[in-house]
Amino acid sequence: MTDLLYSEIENELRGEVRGMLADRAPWKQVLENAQEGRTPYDTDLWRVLAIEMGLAGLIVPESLGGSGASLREAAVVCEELGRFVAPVPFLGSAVVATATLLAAAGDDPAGPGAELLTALAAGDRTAALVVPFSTLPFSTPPAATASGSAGAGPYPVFSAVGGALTGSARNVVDAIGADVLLVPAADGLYAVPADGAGVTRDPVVSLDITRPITDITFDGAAGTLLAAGARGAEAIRAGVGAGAALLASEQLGIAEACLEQTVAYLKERYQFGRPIGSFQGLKHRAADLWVSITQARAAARHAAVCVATGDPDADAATAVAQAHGSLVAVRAAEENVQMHGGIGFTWENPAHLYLKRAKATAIGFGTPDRHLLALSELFHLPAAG
Amino acid sequence: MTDLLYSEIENELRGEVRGMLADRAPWKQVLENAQEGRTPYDTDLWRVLAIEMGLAGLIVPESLGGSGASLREAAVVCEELGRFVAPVPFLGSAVVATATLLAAAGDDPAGPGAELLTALAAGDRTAALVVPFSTLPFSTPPAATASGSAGAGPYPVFSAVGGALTGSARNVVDAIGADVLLVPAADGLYAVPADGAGVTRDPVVSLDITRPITDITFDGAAGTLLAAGARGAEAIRAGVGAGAALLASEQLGIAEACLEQTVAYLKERYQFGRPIGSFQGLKHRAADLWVSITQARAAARHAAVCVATGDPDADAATAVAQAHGSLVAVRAAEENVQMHGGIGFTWENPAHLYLKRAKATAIGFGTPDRHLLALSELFHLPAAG
Amino acid sequence: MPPPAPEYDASRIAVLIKEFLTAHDPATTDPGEFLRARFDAGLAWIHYPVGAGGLGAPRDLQAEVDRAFAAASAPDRVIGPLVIGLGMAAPTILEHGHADQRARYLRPLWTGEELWCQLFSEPGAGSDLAGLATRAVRDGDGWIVNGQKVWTSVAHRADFGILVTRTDPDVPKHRGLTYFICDMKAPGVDVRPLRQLTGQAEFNEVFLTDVHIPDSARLGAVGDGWRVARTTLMNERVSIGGGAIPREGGAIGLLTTAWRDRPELRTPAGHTTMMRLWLRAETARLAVDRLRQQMAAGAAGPEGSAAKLVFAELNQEITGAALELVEGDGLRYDDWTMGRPGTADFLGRGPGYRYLRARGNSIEGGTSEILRNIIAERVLGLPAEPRVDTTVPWKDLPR
Amino acid sequence: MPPPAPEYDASRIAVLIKEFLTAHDPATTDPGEFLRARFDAGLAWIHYPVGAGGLGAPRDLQAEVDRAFAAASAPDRVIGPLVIGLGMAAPTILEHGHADQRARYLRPLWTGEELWCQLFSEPGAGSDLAGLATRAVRDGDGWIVNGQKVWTSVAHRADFGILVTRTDPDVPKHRGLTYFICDMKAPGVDVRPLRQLTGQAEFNEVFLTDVHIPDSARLGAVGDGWRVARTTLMNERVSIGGGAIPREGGAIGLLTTAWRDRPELRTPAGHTTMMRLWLRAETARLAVDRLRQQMAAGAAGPEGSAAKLVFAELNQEITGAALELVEGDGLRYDDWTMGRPGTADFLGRGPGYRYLRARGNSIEGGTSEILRNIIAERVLGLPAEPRVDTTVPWKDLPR
Repeated sequence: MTDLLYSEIENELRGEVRGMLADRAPWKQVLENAQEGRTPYDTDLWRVLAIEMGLAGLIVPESLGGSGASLREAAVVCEELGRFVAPVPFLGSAVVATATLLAAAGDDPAGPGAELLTALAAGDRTAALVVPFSTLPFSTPPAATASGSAGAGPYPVFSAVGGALTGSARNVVDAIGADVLLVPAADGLYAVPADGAGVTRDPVVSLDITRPITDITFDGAAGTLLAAGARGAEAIRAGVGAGAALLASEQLGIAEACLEQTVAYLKERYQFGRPIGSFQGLKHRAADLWVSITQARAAARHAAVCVATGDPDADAATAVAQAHGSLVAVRAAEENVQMHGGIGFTWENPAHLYLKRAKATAIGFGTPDRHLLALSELFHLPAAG
Repeated sequence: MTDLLYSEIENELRGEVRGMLADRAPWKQVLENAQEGRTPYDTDLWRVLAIEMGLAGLIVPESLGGSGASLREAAVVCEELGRFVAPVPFLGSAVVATATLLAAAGDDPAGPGAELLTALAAGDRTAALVVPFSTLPFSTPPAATASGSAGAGPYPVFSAVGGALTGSARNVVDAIGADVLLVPAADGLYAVPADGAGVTRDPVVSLDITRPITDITFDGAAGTLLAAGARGAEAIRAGVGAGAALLASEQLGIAEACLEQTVAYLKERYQFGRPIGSFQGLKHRAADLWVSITQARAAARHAAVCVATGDPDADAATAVAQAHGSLVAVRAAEENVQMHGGIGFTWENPAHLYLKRAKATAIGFGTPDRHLLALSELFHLPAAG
Repeated sequence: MPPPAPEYDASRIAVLIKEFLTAHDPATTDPGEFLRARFDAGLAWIHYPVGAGGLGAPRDLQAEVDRAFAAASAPDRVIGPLVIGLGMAAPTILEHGHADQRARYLRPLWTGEELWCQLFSEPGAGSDLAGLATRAVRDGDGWIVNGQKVWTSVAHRADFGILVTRTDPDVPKHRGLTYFICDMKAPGVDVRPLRQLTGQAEFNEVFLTDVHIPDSARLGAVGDGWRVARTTLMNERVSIGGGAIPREGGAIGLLTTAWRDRPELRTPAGHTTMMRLWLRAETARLAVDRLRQQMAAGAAGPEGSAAKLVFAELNQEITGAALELVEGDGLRYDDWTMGRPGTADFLGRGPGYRYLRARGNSIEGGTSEILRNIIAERVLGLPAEPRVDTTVPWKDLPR
Repeated sequence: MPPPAPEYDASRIAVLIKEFLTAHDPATTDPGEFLRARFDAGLAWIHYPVGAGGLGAPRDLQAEVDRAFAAASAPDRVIGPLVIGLGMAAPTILEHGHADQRARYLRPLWTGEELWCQLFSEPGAGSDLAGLATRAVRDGDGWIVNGQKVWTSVAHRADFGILVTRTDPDVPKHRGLTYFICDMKAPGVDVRPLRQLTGQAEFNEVFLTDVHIPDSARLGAVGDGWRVARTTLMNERVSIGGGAIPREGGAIGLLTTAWRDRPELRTPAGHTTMMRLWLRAETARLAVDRLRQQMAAGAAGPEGSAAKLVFAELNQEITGAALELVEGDGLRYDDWTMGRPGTADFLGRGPGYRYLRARGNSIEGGTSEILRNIIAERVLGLPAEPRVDTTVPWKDLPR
C-alpha cells in the first residue's frame, strides 16, 4: 500500500508555498492579471516561487542544481497552486516539461537535456511540451484506438527534416511565455527555442482565464534532438503522465478552496434570519462535497506516489485520480457558485476563477469519460458491442 | 401533439377502480396473500375487477363482449393497480395477452382468436403470452443485435411439429393461474390449454412477491394456430408493446403511491421535536420526486396514447416512458424506504411491496439501459466504437 | 375583473382581427400607430379588460390572435427587452393599479414605447426578498428612496422600474413593504453595469440616492407591498420555462449534433451521459406539453415551478457535458469582452459561454432551492422550517 | 487510564506471545481455558489496561498480536455475534464502568462466553435517540424498567444488553437519561423476531415489562446516560465501514464478475454505470486506506463517518445496478423463508437479496442523513438547525 499521508517535509513545503501565495497572489490580484487582452502570468510571483523558493527545480536532481525532490512533493505544490488558481507555469514547465526532460536525459549529465534542466532548475528559463492540453496520458491512447480517428496518435507529431521541424499543435498549456519548446517529432524529441525562426505562437482565448493556452505552428524551425525514436516517445509519456497525475492534486486544491469559500459564505450569509448554512438542503450538499474531497485526496496522493516511484499501478492510479478529481473539482466549483447565489455569478467574486480552472482541468490530460474508458481497458471490463 | 390529459371517462374509471381497490385490496391483505409458499393472486378481487367491473374485456371490442375501450383507458387501470400493488393478472391477461390476440385475430370474428377473446372479455378465463417478462418490446431487439447473443431473437421461439409444441421460456408473467397460454412458435402464434398434456409450469420464487412469474416447458403440447408466420410475430410485438407502454403507467401509480406514503410519514413522524418533513434535507428530495413524477405522468400518457392509436412514435414513446418510469418508480420506492427509516425496512410496512414491484418493473419489458440503447438507435445517436 | 365575455370565441375574434386589418393596412400604417390602434381595439392581450388593451376574452385565444397578426405581416415589437414589462409589470399594474395608472402605463408598455425593469433583489435580499433594506420615507405627498438593487436587466435602457421598498422597519418584514413605480430617469437613479462570470454585463446594479417618487406612483396600499410583489413573482415563474420546444430542441440538440457530426469524440460514458440527458430533456418536454394542455383547459397545476427547476438543472448538465464532449475545443472561449446584451441568450455563442451562462439558470428568477421549498410546502403540504424571522421586527433580524 | 507503557514495542510483545504459547500449547489446551488465560495475560486487547485484558500497550500493535495467535493456530472465537460486545459494550464499560463491573463483564465478553446486545433504538426514537421513552423508575436499591426497544441484533441469544432509559422526563431530553447493563434472562424481558424486507429476521424487538435492574448494573451517574451512550455510539461508527478491502473487493467485484462472464448482458449505459461505480469504489477504498494510515499514525480524522456514508451509498447503487444487469435473473429471488441469521451478510446469497439488504445500510448504525449532519456541523462547523427540543422538558415535546 502506498503511503497516502503527507510527510513533515511536505507539510512544511505546503506551509511555505501557501504563505507566499496568500501574500502575493490574492484572488483580486489574480483576477486583475487575468483581464481580457492580457497574458495572465504574474512574472514577479513566478520569480519568487521559481527562484527564491526553488520550486522550478523541485524535481530536478541536486547534481543539476535542483532540489532533488520527487513528484510527490511537487504534487503538494500543485495542490496549493490550485487552491490559489495561481497564474504561474509550474505545471507546464516545472512538472510536464521537466519530467519529460528528466526522462529524455536519462543518466547523461552532459547531454543537451541536462543543460536545459539546469537552466530550468535555476529559474532562468521555462519550457513547454508541445502537445495539446487535452492529451490523454497513456502511450496507446484508448481514444485513438477506439474511434480510429484520423490523428491515430495521442498528440500531433511534427515532421523533422534535417533538424527542421514542421507541423502544428493546438491548446498547448503554459507555452505562451516559455523560452524553450519541447517538440514530438517523427524521429524523436526536439528542443526548439521559442523565439527562433519559423516558430509561430498564437495566443488562444482560454476558458480558464488564469491559465493561458497557445496554438503553435512550426515552419521549418530549427531544433536540437534530445532523445531519439522510442526514447523520445517514452519521455513524452513520462512528462504527460506526470502532468496528469499531478493535475489531480491541483484539482484537489481547487476543490478544497471552493469548499472553504462555500462554507465561509454559508456561515456568514443570513437569509430568513438564519445563516444559510443552517439549512439542511445546503449543509448536506456541503457534507457530500467534503466526503468526495477526502476521496480525491487519497486518490491524488496515490497517483502522485505511483508516478514518483514508477509504481506499475501508475496508469490506473492516474486515471482514477484524474477522473475523480475532475468530477470533484467541477462539482465543488459549481456548488460554490450556486451556494453563493447571485454574487457567485458575478465577475467580481472569485468563484468563477475556480469554475473556469476546474472545468478546464477536467478536459486537461483527458476527460473523465476518457479515463473511465482507459480504466475499463486496463481492467478488462470491455465496453458493449 | 398527443392529448396528455385524462378524459372525464378516464377519471371516472379511475375513481371506480381506486374505490374498489381501497375497499378490497388494502396493503395488509396484499401482504397476507403474498406470504411465501402461496400464489399471491386474490381471485375474489380479480373476479370483481374482471367481471363485475368489466376490466377483463376493457380493450376488447363490444362485438366480442368487451367494453370497446382502448389501451389509453387500460393505462389508467394500470396506474391504479400499481398504486395498490394489486395481485391480479390484468397486465398479463387483459393487456398483453388480449392485445396479442386482438392483433392476431384481425378482423375475423369467427377465428379461434375471437372465441378466446370473448372468453377473456367475459372474465371466464385468463391467458398469458409465453415470453420472458424481461422481453424488450421491439421487433428487432437492439440487445440481440448489439451483443450478437446466442438467442438472437427477443424471446424464445418454440418448435412446432404438426401442432405439437416443444420448448421453454423463463419468467413468464401472470402465467401461473392462466387458463390459456399464447406461444410463439417457429411458424406462428399458438394457443395452448394450460392444463393440457406436455405442459409444465414451474413456479418461480419472484422478487416481486405480489406478481408471480413462472418457468414454462412444453414437451409436445398440443396447440391451436392463431396466426401464421409473420402475422404471429406481429401480434406478439403488439402484445409486448402494449404491455411495455402500459407498464409505464403502472410505474407511475407505484411512484405516486410511494411519494404519498413518504409525504404522509414525513408529516406524522416527529424527531427532534419537529415533524421530519420540516427538514430541508428530506423535503427537497420529496420535491424532486414530485417533479420526476409529473414527467413520468406526461411520458406514460404519451406512450399510452401512441400505442392506443398506432402512432408512429409508439416505439420511442414506449422506450421513453419505460426508461423514465423505471427510474422514477425505483427511486420513489427506495426513497420511501429510506425516509421511513427503520420501519420502512421491515416486513410489516407496505414500503417493501412497492420496492419489489418497482424493481421488477424496471426489468420488465426491458431495463432502462436497454431502452436507452433502443432510443439511441431510433434517433441515430450511435454508441461509441 | 369581469368574467370573460362568453360571446368571444375563435371565430368572433377572427372577424374582429379581419375588420381591424382592413381598417389598418399593415403595409401602409405607421408601426407605432398600428400598435397603439391594436391596443385600443382590445386586440393586444385579449384576456385583459376592455380599455386595458383587451376584450375580456378567453386567454387561450391569444395565441391565435398573435398568429393572425403575424400572418398578416403586421408591425410588431422586438419582444426581448419587453419581457419584464409584459410578463411582470403589466399583470401587477392590472391587478393592483388604479384606473389612472392603468391608463398611463399599460399602452406604451405593450407597444414597446416604454421599457420596464424590475427593482426587487438586493445584495442582502436574494432568496429572502422580503428581507430587503431599500428604504422609502414619506416626504410630503411623495417618498424619498435610498438603497441598492441588483440583477436588474434592461435597467440601463428602461423608462420605469417596479420597485419594492421598506417603509416600516419596526414591524415583521413582510408587513413593512410598499410597492412603487420608479421613474428610471429621475435624479438619484444611478445604473451601473454588473458583469457576470461569462464576461457579459447582462444585468445592472441600480443605486437609489434620495430618489423622489410621487405617491401617485405607489401600487397598492402602504405596507401591502409584499402582496403586490407576489403577483409579480407568480407571473415571473409562469413566464420562465414554459415555452414549447420540439424533440431535441434547445441545448440537447446542440449536444446531439456534436455527437452525430464528430465520431472521434464518442466514448461509452459520453454516450450514456448524452442519452440520459436526452431522456430527461424528452420527459421534460412532454411534461411542459402536458402543462400547456392543462393551462389551455383552464386547470394550470403547480407544475410551472417544476418546469423552471428542471430547465435549470438540465441546461446546466447538458452544457457541462457538451463542453467536455468537445475536449480540446472546450478549452477555448470565444470572447471575454464585456458586452451589454439586452436579453439572456442561453443557446448562442460557443460551448464555454453556454456552460457559464447556464450557471445562472438555477439562481435567477428564484433559486432551485427556493423552488424546491415551494413545491414541498405548497404542493406536497410538507411543514415549513421553524421560522425565526416572521414575528420579530425587521430591524431586529440578524443579517 | 494510564498512558501506554513505553516499554511495549513489537519485539517485546512478540516475546510475550512466544512465552504465552509455550506455556499454553494451542494444540492441547482447552479452548475456553486458553482464551481466559490469554485475557489474563493481557494479550486480549493489548491497549486495554492491565487487569482488563490488556497491557496498556500501543493500540496499533494489536493487529500483530492477532496475526501471531492465528499463525499459531490458537483457539479463537467466531467474531460475528461478538461484534456489539467487543466493539461497543466493552469500550463503554472500560470508560464508564467501575472496577467491579470491569472485572465481572469484560473477560467473558472477550472470550465469547457471554453475548451482548444493544438496547438503544425505539419505535419513536431512531435518529433522535435522545428522545427515547423507555422508563426506569427507582425501586429500593434497584430500578424497574418498562418500554420497547427495536433493531436489536443477537438479542435472542444475548446474555446482556447495554440499555439506555429515561429516568427523568421533567428535564430536557439529553439530561434525563441513565445507562444500564440489562440481564437479558431477567423476568419481563421478551425478545421477538423483527422481520425485514429481505424475509429474514436479523433483528429483534425487545419488550421490557417491569424488568428489575439492580443499581449495581448502572453505568455512569444517574442522568448521565447520554454521555455514556455517546461513548458507545462513537465506537459504533468507527467499527462500521473501516475494513480493508482489495481493489474490486466487495459488492463491486460481484458486478464486474457478472460483466466479464456474461457478454450478452452488456449495454453502453451498463458499462458506464459499472465504471462510474468502479471508480467510486476505488476512491472509497483509497480513502479508507488513508484513514487507516491516519489512525495508525495516531491522527484519526473525522473520515470514519464518511466511510460509513459512502459504503451505504455505494453498496446500494452497486447492488441496484447488479440486479438490473442480470435482467431476467433479477426477477427471481432465492428464498423468502424467514431465517434468523446471527450477523448481517451484505455479499451473500443472490442479487435480489443483496439489493434488498443494502437498503438497510443507510439506516442502521446512523442514517446517512444524520451522518451528513455530523459532517456538516462537526467537521465543517456549519451552524445547527434551530432547535426546539433541547430546552423544553422531554415530556412536553411534540411526538
